[in-house]
Amino acid sequence: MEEILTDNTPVPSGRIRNSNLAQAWLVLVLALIIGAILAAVQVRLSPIIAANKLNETLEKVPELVLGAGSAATRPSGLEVDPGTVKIEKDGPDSFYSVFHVVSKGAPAGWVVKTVGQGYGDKIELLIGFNPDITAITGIFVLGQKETPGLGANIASLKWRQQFIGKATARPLSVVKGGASAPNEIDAITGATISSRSVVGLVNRTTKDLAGKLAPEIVRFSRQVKKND
Amino acid sequence: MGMTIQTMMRDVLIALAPMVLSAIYFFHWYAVKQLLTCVAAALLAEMLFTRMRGRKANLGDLSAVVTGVILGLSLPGTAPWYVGVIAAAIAMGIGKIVFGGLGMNIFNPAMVGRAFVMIAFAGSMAASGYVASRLNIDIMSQATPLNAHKQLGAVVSLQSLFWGNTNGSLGETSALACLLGGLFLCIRRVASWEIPAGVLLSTFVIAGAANLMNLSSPWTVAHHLLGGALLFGAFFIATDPVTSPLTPGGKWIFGMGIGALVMLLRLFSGYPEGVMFAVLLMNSLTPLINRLTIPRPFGGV
Amino acid sequence: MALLKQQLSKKRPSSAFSGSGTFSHGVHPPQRKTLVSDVPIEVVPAPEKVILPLLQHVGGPCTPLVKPKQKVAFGELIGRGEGFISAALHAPVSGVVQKMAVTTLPNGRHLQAIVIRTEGEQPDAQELWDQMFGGEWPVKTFQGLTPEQINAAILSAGIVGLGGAAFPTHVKIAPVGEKPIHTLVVNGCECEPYLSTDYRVMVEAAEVVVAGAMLAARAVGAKQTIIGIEDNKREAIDALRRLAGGAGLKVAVLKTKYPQGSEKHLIKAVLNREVPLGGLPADIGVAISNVATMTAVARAVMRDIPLTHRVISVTGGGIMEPKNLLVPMGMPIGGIIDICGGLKKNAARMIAGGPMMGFAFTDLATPVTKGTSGITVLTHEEVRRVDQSVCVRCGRCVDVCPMKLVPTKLAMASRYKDLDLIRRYSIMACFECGSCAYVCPAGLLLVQHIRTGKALLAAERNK
Amino acid sequence: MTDGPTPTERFIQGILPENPVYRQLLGLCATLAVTNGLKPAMTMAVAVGFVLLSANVIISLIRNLLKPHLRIVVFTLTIAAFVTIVDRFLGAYMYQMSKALGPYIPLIIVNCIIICRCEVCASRQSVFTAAADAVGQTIGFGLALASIAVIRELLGTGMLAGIQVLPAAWPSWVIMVLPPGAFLTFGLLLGLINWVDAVKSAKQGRKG
Amino acid sequence: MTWVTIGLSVGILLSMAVVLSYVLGWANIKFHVDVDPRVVSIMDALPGANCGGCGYVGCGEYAEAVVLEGEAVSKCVVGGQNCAADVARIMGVEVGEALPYRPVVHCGAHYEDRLGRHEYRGEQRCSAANLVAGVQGCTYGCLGFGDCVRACQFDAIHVVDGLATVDYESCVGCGACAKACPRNIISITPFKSAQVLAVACSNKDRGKNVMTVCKVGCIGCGACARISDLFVLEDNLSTINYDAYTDECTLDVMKACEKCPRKRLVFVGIPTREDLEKSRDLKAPDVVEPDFKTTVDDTEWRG
Amino acid sequence: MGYLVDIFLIAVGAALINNFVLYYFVGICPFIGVSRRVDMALGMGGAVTFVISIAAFLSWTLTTLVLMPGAPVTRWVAGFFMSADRAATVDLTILTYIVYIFVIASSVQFVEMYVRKFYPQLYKSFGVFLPLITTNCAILFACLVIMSHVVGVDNPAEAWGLGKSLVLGFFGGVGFTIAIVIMAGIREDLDLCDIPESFKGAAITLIIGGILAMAFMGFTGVDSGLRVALGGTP
Repeated sequence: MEEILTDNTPVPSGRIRNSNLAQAWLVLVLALIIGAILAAVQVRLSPIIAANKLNETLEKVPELVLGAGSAATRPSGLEVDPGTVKIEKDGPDSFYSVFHVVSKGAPAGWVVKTVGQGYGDKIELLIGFNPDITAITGIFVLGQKETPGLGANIASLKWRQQFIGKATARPLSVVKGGASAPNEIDAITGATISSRSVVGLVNRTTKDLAGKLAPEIVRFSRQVKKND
Repeated sequence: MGMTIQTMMRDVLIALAPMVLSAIYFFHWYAVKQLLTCVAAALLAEMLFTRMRGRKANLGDLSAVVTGVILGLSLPGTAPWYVGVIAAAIAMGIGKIVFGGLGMNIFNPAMVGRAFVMIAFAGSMAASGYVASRLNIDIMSQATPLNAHKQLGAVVSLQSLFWGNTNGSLGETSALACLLGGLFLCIRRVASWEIPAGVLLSTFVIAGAANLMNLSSPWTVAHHLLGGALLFGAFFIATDPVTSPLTPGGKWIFGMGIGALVMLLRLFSGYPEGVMFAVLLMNSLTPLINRLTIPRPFGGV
Repeated sequence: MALLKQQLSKKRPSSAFSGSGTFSHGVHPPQRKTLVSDVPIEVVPAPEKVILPLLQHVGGPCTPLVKPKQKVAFGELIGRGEGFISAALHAPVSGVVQKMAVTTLPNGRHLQAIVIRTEGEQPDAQELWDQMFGGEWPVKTFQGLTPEQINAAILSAGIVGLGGAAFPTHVKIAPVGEKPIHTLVVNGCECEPYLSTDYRVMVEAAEVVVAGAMLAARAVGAKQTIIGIEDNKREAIDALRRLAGGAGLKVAVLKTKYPQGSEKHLIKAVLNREVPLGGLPADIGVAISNVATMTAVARAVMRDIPLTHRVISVTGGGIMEPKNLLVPMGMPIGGIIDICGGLKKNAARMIAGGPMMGFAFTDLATPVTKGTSGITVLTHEEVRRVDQSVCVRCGRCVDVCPMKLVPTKLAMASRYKDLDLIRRYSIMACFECGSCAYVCPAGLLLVQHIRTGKALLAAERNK
Repeated sequence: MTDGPTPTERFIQGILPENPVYRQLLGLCATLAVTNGLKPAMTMAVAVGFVLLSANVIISLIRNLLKPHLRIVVFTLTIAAFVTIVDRFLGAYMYQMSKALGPYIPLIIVNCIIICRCEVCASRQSVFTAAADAVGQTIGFGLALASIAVIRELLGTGMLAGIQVLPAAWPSWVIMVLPPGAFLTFGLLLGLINWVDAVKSAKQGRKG
Repeated sequence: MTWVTIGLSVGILLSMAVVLSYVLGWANIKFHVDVDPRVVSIMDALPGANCGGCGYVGCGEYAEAVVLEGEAVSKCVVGGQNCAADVARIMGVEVGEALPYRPVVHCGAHYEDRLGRHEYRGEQRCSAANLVAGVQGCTYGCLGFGDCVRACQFDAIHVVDGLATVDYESCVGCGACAKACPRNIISITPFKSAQVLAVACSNKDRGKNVMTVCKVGCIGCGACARISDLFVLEDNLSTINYDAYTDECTLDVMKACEKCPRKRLVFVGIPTREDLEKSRDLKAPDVVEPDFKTTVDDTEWRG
Repeated sequence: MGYLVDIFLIAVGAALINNFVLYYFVGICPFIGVSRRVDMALGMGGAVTFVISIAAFLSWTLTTLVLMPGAPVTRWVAGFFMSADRAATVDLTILTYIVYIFVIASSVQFVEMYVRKFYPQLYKSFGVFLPLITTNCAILFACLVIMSHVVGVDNPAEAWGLGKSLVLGFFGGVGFTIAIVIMAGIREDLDLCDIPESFKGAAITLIIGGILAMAFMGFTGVDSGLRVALGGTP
């Protein structure tokens, strides 16, 4: 790379410009061809990638709102409206990607995408709520880089199921071994921090959104998916 | 003087005796089993790996035994057998022999082994590894004092920390035993007193500051000094001559660095305890410390 | 403990001198001096032949002035010092010069030597003793001598430091140095275990020592003269104290510690001054010389006797009858050992000098030179050898190194020929006192490694 | 310039004698980063292989047009273009894998293996040789990745390519799928291979 | 949309190429620093991947090292043999045809030939033993602790029965052994033929002294010098004037070799076929590791 | 306050917790190749830090102004050909890799030539490392990290500004320097060690890297801990 577009042998200075461009003709031609090819690739593939990205979330929506069984049966008449909501706070405002789920014409609930710091890296969560945000209908871990074998267990179905049906009125708390109270979540063995990160994230999201999530204030980008 | 490598190692073993005894007193056969596993595995590994290098193993210098005992004492008694075996094999293989054997290693072999299993088998090494051993152990049956503090905000009484009737790795629970053995080492000059002094001093200062800033209440300075593996680490692990700096000045820096890192990790990191990581990190800095603390020769500028 | 002792010693009242009486670091090897310390000096008769290497001192060799078959008389000049740092050579016996030979000194130098076969009349033992140490040594009568005269006498007598280093004395005791000298320190420490050469000289010829010291002080223009003696040499201290008051010199009693006899550390202990690295005592206004050298100076100036004999201790567990002997230079060591009853069966090693800094040798034909302060023959038990294992970086060598170096690093760097590292850890400051090797729990031959490193550096420099 | 090795030689050399990872120590970032499982490792090998093959072929085709001082620019341009294509392709058709490999796909651009092969082989030899070379190197790279990935995944999770292989009671060595495991496994394997080599050549020496 | 994207992509790449080529072209002239033209051509020959595999910081530094410090031309891992050949060609033009230089050990004494040897238990290295008296009588000859063996990267020198012996088939003439020898008895000698005549001794002492320390050392009798002009007696030691030496040995040279009472004039180098034939039935000598332990002076002492 | 905490945590994260070399495995080649002497390692580290900072600046600027969807320059140019709405969606992110690698390489070369001409002393100690690292993964990696925090971020408030990008770049370089200097210190000591022949060189370096990586794992979670201590939410 260090010789990029230059010539180390001294060239008479009068001809340098011409010489430089002339020498680089192959590069220019390649740039032309490659630019065109890449742009074509972009045009062709970017919608697919965008759809992949969205689908990753959308695929989970029925499961999160309607319960685990519904994923297999694919209920018909499910509408999902993606949008964003801005929550004004003391500090910087928070943005959430939310998905309004309408089943057979009636609001079935919300799915919220939220990101927070975990033990290792960021944790990306989808949280399902009932239509009036009084209860959690499920959570799903979209992305995490927690310790494999320990913190990574936050993605396990068994652990996530604890969240289903928890009321949002009181913040959830993490206990070690044997959750008893309705707002308690069992920590994963050896990964209390990861467990607490997830619960904290859920609590924060709930607190931010409770009572504020109504179709009126959400900026819906477009209606994307109709499951039928 | 009559001091040879062998007598040095023998002194270390004598100094480790109080910890071994307290471990056996508090953890019964868990301790015996773990220690035996580690020592046997360490000896075996040393023999195997030196043989692989086509050399004759010299187990008589007792260094492998010392590594085995320190390793055993730094593991929870209830950790499964393979933890001790793997830790010992890693300690000897990657921690020592690959660098050329005794005296050449950059990192403390026991800590290399322990770090490996600590990360590899976090499940059996973390809080839940410390299963209740049907004993008169204070408060938590399933947590070391530091774990209890970090995760649940619980506090273990200072008396328990001092005498050692708490849960924890075999050798670290009793501050008294650590002090006894450690002072013996320092008096015999097998360990340099500068290192533990540095560790304790900087821990004291930082823990004090943290206390004042209310970062680590209800744990006080005394808890930080007596709790966890701090004393064990300061007297037995950090003072490993091979992996610590040569000069008194360097030893001070080394000790203070360990203390500072321990407190950084204890206060902020995801791990409840930081002695092992702190020692490894400072080990890695030892060559640089040595380089920076070349003493001024007599009459030099 | 060592630290505690050090602390205590610092509190020692030191009215006589400004130093603390000791230095930091160092070791305490067992002294074992009692083997010979109470044996009076015995005069050795002239041997059959003497071998006189042309270089018995630091600096350039001398030029032989005699030819084979030439007859020489006792005390005749036979080699002339060439250049500034060199020393003259005199015949220690009367006899006939033989063919030049090559001899190897214990320190490994390979040298041309003048060989003299003894012939004709030789002074007898009593005569020699009277000449060298007996009679009156009235210093006062020589007050009229100028420094130049004293120095000229030293130069022509071929005197070199008799402590071991063998540095030509006329250079050290120069009347007009570039730097003014305020203090003369006389080294009576003899910190090497076993050896009692200087001790016996101080006990039996304190007058000569004092006379020599006063002359040397006069030569360098020193305002004060201090004799430093370790506190385990009570008799010598007493003997010198008796004379010191009258002569106006101070006796500094120092802690017994190795290597107290090293120039730099003696100055530190006596004057609390540090000689700069790579510098000389003269740089801080101090001249320093050994007690035995002082007797040679006194002889040279007051009786015009050249340096032909010296006192050595023949000692160690491997010698039948340990003795202190006044021997002619160039006498083969084999003969000396015979005088002492020969070697015991369990003798393991012969060392020219003391066990800490001496050089082991194997050839009984090796001659005594001006720098030989003793012959130590150790038995197997005394040479308790630790098998070499590996450095565990315990730092004991760092704790004892009187030069405050890092011997293990130096040794390792030398071993692996890392010249950068060798330089970074200032190898040249090491004077090979052996304290590090003495304490090394791994039994490493640290000094030998360091010596190799120095050779490497020298080779690099010559390139 | 002397005649280079034949296509067959190129092909065989890439696999073991000149293995890019173990012998030439090239492309280590990818080697260490993606070997926590067999699947990502193989995906990476295929991705590298595609880029290598394409770049080698293109460079070999235009090798006579190359100006010496501009050749690296041309190499980089070509490589970067193909890497971008691979990256998008994975994003479109293997979304999860693309997410798992993250930045290590674009980092193929600075993977020394490719630029090295372009330099050593493609810019000097015919298209066919260059292609054979690319395939050989890819297989070598793939084998190296697989050797590390198998050890790490097996010890680390008890699985191979996501399928449970060891008994469920196997205590997973979590460290093996974490960064230290990558360093240690590769370091030990490298030492082992050097050792085997040394033993082998010593034996040959004794015979010869 | 599509066409705009394509157009913009192409536009950006093109403008980037043009701008950069102008800027860097300008900078190259403006900031030009004169360097050895060979460095430039080696830079061109090197891959320019700057991988650091050669141990230098980049291709540039390696190129400079080749030109200025005489670094080996084959260090580039990436470029491989082609590249090495190119670099060698660039350097070769300047260097010209060179004679092969090979080490010659100027000592011919095996253990049994040396007198005055004593037990030596110090550091088992020549550099250390050399500083100690009494390891062996001869203070010039090979010590046999193998510093040269350790220095050799090509496994081309071995201590055979106490004497360093070069394996000329493996030797590449790098001179590392000569540098390592603390007694400087290994010289790097021009080999004008596969075998070359050498004086296998370096003792400069008088003959009588030599005889007391060695059974085979050159005694400086001068017989060779009297017979042939090729030999010169310097400091009691026969030396060969290699400038006058040719591979065609004249009769008087052979005669001198015959005449040498200590047989110190020997041919070294790759053995000729006849030599091999002759020695085929001989049993190879056992390689003896230097095992004489001892010493004299390990200043280390314990009471 | 919150912004400063973010900056601080990005710095700590890049330098220690998620060390470029020991956690992300980027820059392994120089880590193994140029870590034999401490002074060399320092020069290398300094050069990487410098280049990575330049790269962070360039990549952030180019991405935000030209390459990302809705970037002002692109929107302005595209506005000549299409409606403003559609111009805002023109996405040139596909060019990012090529543009990064070229712009970084040539700007570094420019700096190298400049330094070589006008500061020969500086060039000796640090400039010589510049060409070596233009193709270093660490540089491109930093650009990619920055890109991932600029393009396609759901929450516009979380998109990184120039400040955060520069901090990431600079402290990523610092982390690299820390790792390589530690390694060089150790390797200088290893010269005096009796390492098995087959482990000499790269193998032992990798093993030490592994132990270092274990030691650095101790820092995991320090960022969350610090965030809590500094009064943020976990």
